[in-house]
Formats: sequence, structure tokens, C-alpha cells
Amino acid sequence: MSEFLIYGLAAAALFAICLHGIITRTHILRKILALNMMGSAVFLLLITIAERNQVDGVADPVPHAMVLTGIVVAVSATAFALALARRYHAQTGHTELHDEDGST
Amino acid sequence: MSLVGIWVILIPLICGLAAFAVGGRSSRVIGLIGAGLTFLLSGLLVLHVWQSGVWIYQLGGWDVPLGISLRADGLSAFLIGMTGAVGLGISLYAVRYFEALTPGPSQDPSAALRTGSGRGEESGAGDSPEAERGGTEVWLPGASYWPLWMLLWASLNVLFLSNDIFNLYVGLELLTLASVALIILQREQAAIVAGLRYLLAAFLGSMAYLLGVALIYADAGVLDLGLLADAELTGTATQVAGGLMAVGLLLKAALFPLHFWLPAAHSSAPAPVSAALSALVVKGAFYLLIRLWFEVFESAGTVSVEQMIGGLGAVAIVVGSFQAIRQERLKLMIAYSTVAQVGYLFIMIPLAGSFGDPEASWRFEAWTGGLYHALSHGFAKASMFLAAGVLLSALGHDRVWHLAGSASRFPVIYLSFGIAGMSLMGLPPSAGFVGKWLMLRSAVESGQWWWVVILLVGGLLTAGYVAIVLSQALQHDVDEHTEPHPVPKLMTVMVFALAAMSLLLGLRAAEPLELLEIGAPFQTLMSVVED
Amino acid sequence: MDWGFWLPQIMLFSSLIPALVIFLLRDEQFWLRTSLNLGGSAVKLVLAGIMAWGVLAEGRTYEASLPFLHNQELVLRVEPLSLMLVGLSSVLWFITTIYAIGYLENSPNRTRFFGFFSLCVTATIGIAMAGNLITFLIFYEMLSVVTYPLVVHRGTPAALAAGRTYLLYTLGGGVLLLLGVIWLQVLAGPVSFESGGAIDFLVDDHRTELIVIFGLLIAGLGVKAAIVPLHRWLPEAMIAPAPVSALLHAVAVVKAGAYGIVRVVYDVYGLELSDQLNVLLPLALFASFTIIYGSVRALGEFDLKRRLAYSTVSQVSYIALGTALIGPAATVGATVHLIHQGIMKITLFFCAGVFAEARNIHDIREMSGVGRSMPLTMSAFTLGAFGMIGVPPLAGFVSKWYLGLGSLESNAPWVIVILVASSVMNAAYFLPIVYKGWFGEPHEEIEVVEAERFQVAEAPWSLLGPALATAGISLLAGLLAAWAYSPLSLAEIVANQRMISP
Amino acid sequence: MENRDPIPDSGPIVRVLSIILGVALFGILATAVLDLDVEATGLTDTVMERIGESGVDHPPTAVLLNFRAYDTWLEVAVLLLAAWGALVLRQATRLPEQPAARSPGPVLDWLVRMLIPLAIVTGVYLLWRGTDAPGGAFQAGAVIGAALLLLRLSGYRSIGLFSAAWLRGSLLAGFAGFMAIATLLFITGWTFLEYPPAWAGLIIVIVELLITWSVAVSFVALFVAARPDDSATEPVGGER
Repeated sequence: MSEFLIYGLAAAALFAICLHGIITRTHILRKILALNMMGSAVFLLLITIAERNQVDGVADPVPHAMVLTGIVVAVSATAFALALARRYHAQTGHTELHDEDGST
Repeated sequence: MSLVGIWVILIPLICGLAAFAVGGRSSRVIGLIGAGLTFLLSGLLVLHVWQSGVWIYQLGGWDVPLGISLRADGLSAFLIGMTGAVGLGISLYAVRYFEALTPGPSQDPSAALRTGSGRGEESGAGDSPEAERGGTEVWLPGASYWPLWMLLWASLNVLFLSNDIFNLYVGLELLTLASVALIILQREQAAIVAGLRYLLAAFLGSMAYLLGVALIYADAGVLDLGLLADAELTGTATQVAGGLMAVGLLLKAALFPLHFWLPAAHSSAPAPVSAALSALVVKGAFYLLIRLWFEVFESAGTVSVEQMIGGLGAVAIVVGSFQAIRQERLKLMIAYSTVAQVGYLFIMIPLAGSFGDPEASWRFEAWTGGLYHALSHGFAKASMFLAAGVLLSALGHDRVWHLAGSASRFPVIYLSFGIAGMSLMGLPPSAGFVGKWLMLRSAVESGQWWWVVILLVGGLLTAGYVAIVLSQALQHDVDEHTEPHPVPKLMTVMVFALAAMSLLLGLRAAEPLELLEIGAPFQTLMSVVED
Repeated sequence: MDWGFWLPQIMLFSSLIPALVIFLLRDEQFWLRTSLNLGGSAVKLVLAGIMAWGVLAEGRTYEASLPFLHNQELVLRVEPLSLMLVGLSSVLWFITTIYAIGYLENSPNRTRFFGFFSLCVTATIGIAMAGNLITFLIFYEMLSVVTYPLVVHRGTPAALAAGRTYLLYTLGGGVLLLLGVIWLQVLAGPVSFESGGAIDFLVDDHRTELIVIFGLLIAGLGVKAAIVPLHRWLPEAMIAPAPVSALLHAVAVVKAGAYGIVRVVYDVYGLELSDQLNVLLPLALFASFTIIYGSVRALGEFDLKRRLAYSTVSQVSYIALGTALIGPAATVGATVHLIHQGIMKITLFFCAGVFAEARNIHDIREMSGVGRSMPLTMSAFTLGAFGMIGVPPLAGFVSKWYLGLGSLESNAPWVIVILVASSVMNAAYFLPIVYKGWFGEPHEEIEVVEAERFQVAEAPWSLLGPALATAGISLLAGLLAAWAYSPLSLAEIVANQRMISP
Repeated sequence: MENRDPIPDSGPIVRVLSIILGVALFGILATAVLDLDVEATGLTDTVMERIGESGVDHPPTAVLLNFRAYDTWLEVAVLLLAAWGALVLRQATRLPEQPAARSPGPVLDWLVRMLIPLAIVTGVYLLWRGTDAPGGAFQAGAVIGAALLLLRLSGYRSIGLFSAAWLRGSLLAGFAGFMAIATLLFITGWTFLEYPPAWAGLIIVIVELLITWSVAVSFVALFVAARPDDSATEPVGGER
């Protein structure tokens, strides 16, 4: 099994695990963490692709750039979600999402 | 003229940043200038595409696949035009709406507009230390509205013009964050929960989309939509990528059962924001899905998947409409109506998909029909949410069962609501009729009778909730104890103008439909076949 | 300037623009609103006259095509058949406007009322001038929508309930019509109205589909034409103010349905093809049943407006019945009844409104002796009623005569039985009213003041005048039936254009 | 969040379904990964051919700030929006000082005095290295942001010193600076986001500097603004 496949499959597994986390965990913080981790799974795959695409020892810079951009975007969204979650907690005392519908 | 595509992105960004930098009350002047200019530029872009065909621009002078290209075809121009017109209407409305929110010496604090969480409203001011408010500068919801709204508008244009799947991911995130920031503008508890849930759902959708992008890049080695379309990818990886991207976008476009976040988010925001979310933001994800589906994954689609998506659309129509009928608050009703209308849009997928003869003209008909429906929904839904905003600010509530008799006080508002409702029902003469007509034709022509039934029944269900509101309002007995607050005329005018647009676009659909043909995916397919 | 192109459009705008402007006015702006209304309807009347002259004397056709979808245009065309409904609605709109101004003085929400009223007329005119199926559909659906606010105008729970029923029926009918139109267009391409029909080329390959489509179209139109079992909305909608019942539910809305049936049978399918598909007999049977059923129900109603409504149900189906018979006389009977029924029925509704306004009479049992104090109104009512029964030389007689001829021509003598039975029942539900009105003892409430007992106390002229005018027209339409510009002559032109050998 | 109760998760049915879904998703993703070619070159050659024209030597930096500068520019906007959203949440135009400013102990004080300059030097170094090695604006911004936070957390004045205008200016600097340069060049006839080759290196450095500062301030703003208002710190009505 090549290195590419090992990392690629690891990324796939991480992504699936994170989805499980998002669905089953009700604590908002855990949901946010799972989402953030999901991003990491994608970044792992991208880095793996960059590594696979290397020519003469130079890795493919486009996936690298995508990861760097993606990290900033994911960090921004995560931070904003955390800020919202804290505000929500301060307002209601809840750590899970509640509303009229009772859905999560 | 050929650079108008850049300016249509730059101008709202520049004005948004300027409004942000200036802050305070003057931000609305800049916001208005931005809205006016962006509207004009959107019109110019439509004109440019109309006259000179598809517009392509290599950013930074780097050719694809190295750089990123912008591309405006008929579809992009169509949606940018819609965004321009709806955006201008919303902006003019918002000037007055947020003015009433601004605390001023002459203003009665109780006259402040309410967003209608319907319960437990938190006092906006006074729960944070004065020092934090920046001395002379006061926190104004309007001051934050304008820059955020300009950025939202810009991000829609970014989305409609981008021709690079990774850049589209950044555009989607920009759109999401701007939307969430706008939802929580008045930071009522309901809005915070709704915004948080929306953000999480959209985040999940983005991640699925991004994983799809990674897989596509791994498979094809390019990110440009045009190159991907030419590559005619069919492998398993592409199919999985397509599935991931589709699910991610369906989550953002709120197709049943992934709509759970929408009603609360769209109904708890301030009225101009609700209007923008339902009329425009949902279309962003829808647009991208349509682009990918019919251009990149064209050869990877299968009838069963298409029928399944159409089926979800059908369920969305039925469930969304019934939920709308059940709602007691007007804004929630309108939000559920969006769930149902989004279902309509996705009926396009099986109709324009690979069912039957791949060279048949009905595919193109369904495609244009679905997009025309999106257009009509844009105008009609914006008008409806703005109308609800007027009622909410005048009456202090938006409970449907307490609107009795209000038609004689707000005749224009209800007239507009009725016109917009006609468009949603697909009754002639309205833009909704044109969309429905084309989709129905396509369904009959291709022999997919089940969609005919859904499209027709959906119209009647829509009539159900529209009629509930109107018959309440037309009642003779007035159910009102207090005198309604006066509402600025401009707000009412904008409600009417948007509704009137949804009507006028149904009277003269020939040109917009022709615009859609420019660079349409089916045409390229046809020209390839001819060669 | 190309008048052929502009006149039909100006015709539409002459009521559309007043409607839009009226919406912007306040209730108190009586004079502005009234002049807009009267001005618009006068312009429309003049235009209708000009076009009637052009069509009848010069044999012209006015046509305007506007781009709408790809290879699909909106067509407005005025030729003899459209002229019938155009003329009818223009004349009656003018008269009804005067009546409505008198009737609704000082009632709330007048702006809304008159705005939607003008929109309804616009839709009706659009239906009349529609030159192809999609244009017809657009105005037909528009009519459904804009009548709703008028039905619920009073805003009472009963009115709202009636409005719901109305919407349910008309929107449901609209759905069937839409489906039929789309299906037909998918098979045949854009379908325009051509004398004799233009879709016979489909008959070999799509026979069954054509029959189903015919059923869908007729069912969709049958809702507005109030063909049993799709008629239930009509008596309910009588809750609306009298001018609405008069113009819309006696004339515009039901006529839109009946006119649509005429168009579909003559100008979309063509009599020949319809006959070939064996779809005319079922239509005739439904129409006949409706005629009888409406009359029977009218006998059982004692509310004046409801009795009139069931009478409408019955009378409008004469048109469908005539359409379903093959032969020039039947065509003449059907199309001329479009006009005649409208004039007669609007007279009756005007009078009903007058009774309700001036004497608060809603039930026919309260009408006893009303003729003594309101002789003019009662005379108008009598003329309308006699016309409906078919007493010569009134307009109704002409219609029935041609329908009878037509039934003989097309070897369907059983139709005569229907006509006779219906006339007998017409007499049975109208004559008692007329008799009581003239010869009955005045009601106690009027007796209170003995001096006033035989005093003439008519309603204001704005209410009475229109009723007398339409009564006069219905008399003239019968008397002058042979005149070259009478409805009958027009109907004969229409029939000649569509004639086939039986 | 102060809740120390065991956190209830979804019921067994949801869990089982979710596991099934997760396994299925893994299966699908694995099929896709296995379907991919193990050998490919992507855009490596394309980038390396033109890197000489980009003004920098480090390939990812060339892609980020030149070839795909549009992405980077918009990504700064995403960060700006997040920071701004946090300010909206606080309904504030500037950020508060540390609520109870206490004097740091002597050890902390010493550590802060040592670490802050070190962090700034590290940040600048990272920024500088970005042109020819991994590093760049975001890494640098994160380190400098951390320094600002450290100051704040140890009781010194940092972000609270900023006036409303300064705060906004700092948040905007990266995005607006980037945009200003691009727009100016665009108006003078260059392709949008194209740098004159001779100036490319300089422009990239300027843009990176501005972005670094914006990133640093945005991170701090997000951290500080996320903290609920002091009056609302205590949960209303406790847990559930």
C-alpha cells in the first residue's frame, strides 16, 4: 500500500468519524470541534495530494495554497461559531441547541 | 465596458469597507451609493453579456489552470441582474427601516422596529459597559448593517462570476459569514440560536464541498470549471466528489430534509436581511449546484439520483407548504414557504437531467424554467419579507391570526403580498407562471407525469397559505387595540416595487429567457454534437 | 400609426390604467375616482364602437402580437366573435360603473373595490380579445385572482367562507385548464384561435390524448361557466355587493367560461374534429343536465339573489349546449346567447340590488306589492324575467328560437324537450315573483304609513337608470334582431365563419 | 462553559444510525481514494514554469499571493467578516480592557517582558521567510496576535487601547490595502490582481505586512469579543 493511499484513507476515516461526532454530540463545543477536525481531514487529503503530485522533489504548491487558505477560512468560521456559542450560553445557560421545534 | 465584471465585485466591496471605516450614521449614505452603483453595474454587465456574449477574464493575467478566471455567461448575468434589482429594492427599504432603529433625541424608543422574536426580547442597550462603546461613537445596528450587506452583495457577485471550484468555496464561506453576521445584527436570543445553527449547517456543507474539490483536483489536476467541463470526468472519484459537493450545496440551499436550519434563521433576522437571505443567498448555493451539475458532472449523473433529488424537492413542496399553512407567525410562514419554493427549484434536476432522450429540447426548457422560477421567487419573496417587516414594525407583531382587518390600513402592502403570492403560485400573469409553464411543458413533453402532478398541486398549496393571510387581512372586523405606528412611505413603495417586478417579468419573458441561452450548458452540448 | 396594432392594447389599458391609479387614491377622493372610472369606461365604449365599425362595416381585423416566450406570443385580436364579448363587457361596464358609484357611496374600502373592479374588466376584455390559447389562459387566471377581493369585499365571515370556496373552485379549474393547454401545446405547438380549428393533423396519432385534453379544457372552463357539478361557487359568491354579482357573476366570470368553451370547440378543435372525437355529446349532456338542475334549484331558493344565481347556472349552459350542437343555427343560438343572457341577467341583478338597497328586500316573499311603490324598477325586472323565460319579442326568445332550430338541424330533437322544460321552469320561478310584485299586497312594513302606501318611491337614478337601460337594450336586442348591427347579425357572421355542413 | 455535568448525547438509535452512516461514508470515500491515480503531477510543473515571474521563490507563496491572489484576498475578507461578526455580537465599536486589571506577579511580569519581544521578532522572521520557505503572513499574524493576547491576559493594556477607528482600521488593513493596490493598478490599466513584474516582490511584501497586522488584530478581537458581556457572564437561570 502506497503512502498516498494510507494518508488518503486516513483522511477519509477522519472525515467519517467527524461526521459521526457532529451527529451524535449535542454539546455545541463538540460539534464545533468536530467540524473543525473535519476541515483537518480535508487538509490532510490535500497535503497528501500535494505530496503525490511532486516533481523533482517539489510538492504541488496549489494544494498547499488551498490548505493555507482553507485553514484561515476554517479558523474564521470556527472562531465566529465559538463566539456565537459563548453568547448563546451566556444568554440561556444551554450548551445544546434548543429552539421551539426541539430539533437539533 | 468589458471590465464591468470586475467593478461589479469591487464597488460593493469598496463601499462596504468605506461604510465600515466611516461607521456611525454616515455609513448608510455610503451604503446607498454602493447599492445604486452596484445596481447600475449589474445592469451594465447584463447589457454587456447580452451584446457581446460570454465574458471571460483571467485574473492577474495568469492563464488557467495556473490562475483563476472569471466568467459571465447568460446565467451569471441573469442572476447578477436579479441580485442587482432585488438588492437595490432591499437597500432603499433598509434606509428607512434602520433609521427607525437608530436611537435619536426626537425618537420615541418604543417606536424602534422589532424583529419579532415574539418572546423574551432582550434589551439591546445597557448591558455592556459604556466605555466599550467607544466614547462618542454609539453602537448602531444600521452602521453594521450597511457594510455587512455590501459584503454579502459582493460575495454573491463573486459567486456568480467565479469560474474556479476552490475560489467558489471561499466565496461560499464569505457569503455564509456575512449572512450569519447579519442574522444576529440585533442579537435577540432567537436570532443567535438560529444564526449558530445556520453557521454550523453551512460549515458542514462547506466541508463536504471542499472534500469534493480536493477529490476533483486529485483526479483531474485542475480547478477551472471550463477545463473540468471539457475533461468530461466519469470516474468513481468524480462521482463521489460530485455527490459530496451536491450534498454540501443542498445543505446550504436548504433542500428537504436539510432545511432544518432555514425557517428560524430566515424568520428571526431583521426584515431586510430576511429578504436578502431568502431571495438571494439561497440562490447562491442553488446556482453553484446547477452549474456543477449540468457542466462538470453532466456525464456522471444518473437517472435514479436525479429522480431522487426531484423527489426530495417534491417532499419539500408538500411539507414546506403544509408547515407554512400551520404557522402562526407571518415571518415563519414566509420562511417555510421558501422551503417549499426551494423544492420547486430542484424539480428542475430530473426534468433537465438524463431522463429519456439526451438531445431533447425539454431539458433546456426545464433548465430555463427552473431558473426563471428562481428569478420570480427572488422578487416575490423579497417583497413578502419586506411586507412582513412593515406589518411587524407598524403593528408590533406578526401573528397571522391577529392581522384581521389590517388590509384597509395597509392596502398597498397586502396588494403586494397578493401579487407576490400569485407569482409563487405560478398564476399568470407573473414571472412564476413563466417558470412553471416551462417546467410543466418539459414534464409533459418528457412524459414525467409525476412531476406534473407535484407542480400543479404545489401551486394550490401555495394558494392555501397566501389565502390565509389575505382573508385574515380582508376581514371586516378590525383586530387592533392600538393605533399602528406610522411606517415610512419608502418602505411600502419598495415592497410594491419588488412585487410589481415579479409581475412585469411575467409579461415580457422573451428577453430574459434569451439572455439565459447565452453560453448555456445545453447549447455547448448541442454545438459539440453538430461539429 | 398602425391602429390595428394599437387599438386592442389601448382597449386593455383603458381599464388597466384607471385601476392602477385608483389603487393610489384615498377613499375620500370621490370625484377623481369617479371621473377615472367613467372616463376609462367611456374610452373603452368608444373604442369598442370604433372596432365594431371596423370589423362589421369594413371587415377589418385588429391584431396585436407581443413577444412573450420563445416562439410564443401574446396575441390580442378583435374579430366578430371577440367583438361580441368586447362589446358586451364595454357596454355593461359603463352602465355598471354608474350603478356601482350609486350603490357603494359611503361604504368603506371603495378604492379597493373600484380598483379590482376595473382589473376584472381588464381581464374580461383580455379574455375576449385573446387570439391564442396562452393569452386566453393568462387573462382567464387573472380574472380568477382579481375577483377574489370583490367576493370577500364585505369581510364578513360568510363572505370570507364564500371567498374560500370561490378560490378553491376557480384555482382548481385553472389547474386543469393549464394542464390541458400545456399538453395541447406540447403536441401541437403554439395554438392560436382559428375558425374551424387547427389541430386536426394530430387526430391520427393522438386521438385519445386529444379527447383527454378536451376533457381537461372543458372541465377547467366549466368551473367558471358553472356547469354542474362545478357550479357550487356561484350561488356562494352572491354574498358580494350587487354590482359585483351583476357584472361579474352574471356576465364576466361565467361568460369567460362559456366563451372559452365556444373558443375551444369552434376555434381550437373545430366542430369537425370535435364531432370526430365524439366529445360533443357528453358536453351536450352535461349542459342539458345543468340547465335542468339549475332551474330546479332556482325553484327551491327564496333568496332573490340565490334564485337568480341558480338561474344563471341554468342559462349559461344554453351556450355550452348550443356549442355542442352541430349546425349554423345552433352556433348562432349559442353565441347570441352570450350577449342576450348577459343583458337580461344583469338587469335582474341590478333590480335585485335596488330592492335590497331601497327596501332592504332580500327574500322574494318580501317582494309582495313592491311594484306599486317602485313601478319602474319592477318593470325592468319584468322585462328581464320575461326575456329569460323566452317570451317574444324579447332577446331570450331569439336565443331559444335559434337553439331550437339548431337542435333540429343536428338531429337532436331531444334538446327541444330540454329547452321547453327549462322555459316552463323559468316561468315557474320568475312569474310568481313578477305576479307578486305587481299584484301582491304590500308588505306590512310599508303599510305602516298608510299615506305612502301607493306612493311612488323609486331608488335614486344612479341605480334605477342602469337597470332601465339594460332592460331597454334587452328589449331592443329582440325587436331589432334583424338590424345589421344587432347581436343576432353578429352571431350570424360568427356562425358563417365557422360553418360546416352537418 | 462552566457546565460540569455529564453531557448527554443522542440516544442509541441515532448513534447506531450515525455509525452506519459514518461507515458507509468511509466506504464511499475510500472507494474514491482508491480510484485515484497513485501517480500524478497536478499543477506542479505549471507553477514551476512560471514561478520566476511571480516575484517570490517559495512556490506556495507564489500561488497564494500571485497566481491565486484572488483566493487570498477573499480569504482575508472572510477573516474580517468573522471578527466583525464578533463585534456585532458584542454590539461594540471597540474592545474592552481586561475587566479586573490586576498587577501581574513578578515571574509573569518577567516572562511577559521576555516573551513579547521574542514573539514579535519571531513573527517578523516568519513573515520574512515566507518568500522562500514555509511561513508568511498568517503564521506571523498568529504569533503576533498571541503576543497581544499574552499582554492582555497578564493584565497589561493591549487591544483595549485601540480607539474604535484604530480597531476598525487594523481589522481592515489587510483586505483594504490589498484591494487598494489591486484597484490602483487596475485603474492604471493592469489586469486586475496583476502586479508589474518589477514591483511584484515589493507589493507582495507590503500586502503580507498589512495582512499580518490584520490577522493579529482579528484573532485578538475574536478572542476578546467572544467573551460575553460582563453583566451577562453568569448563565441566566443556570443549566437547563
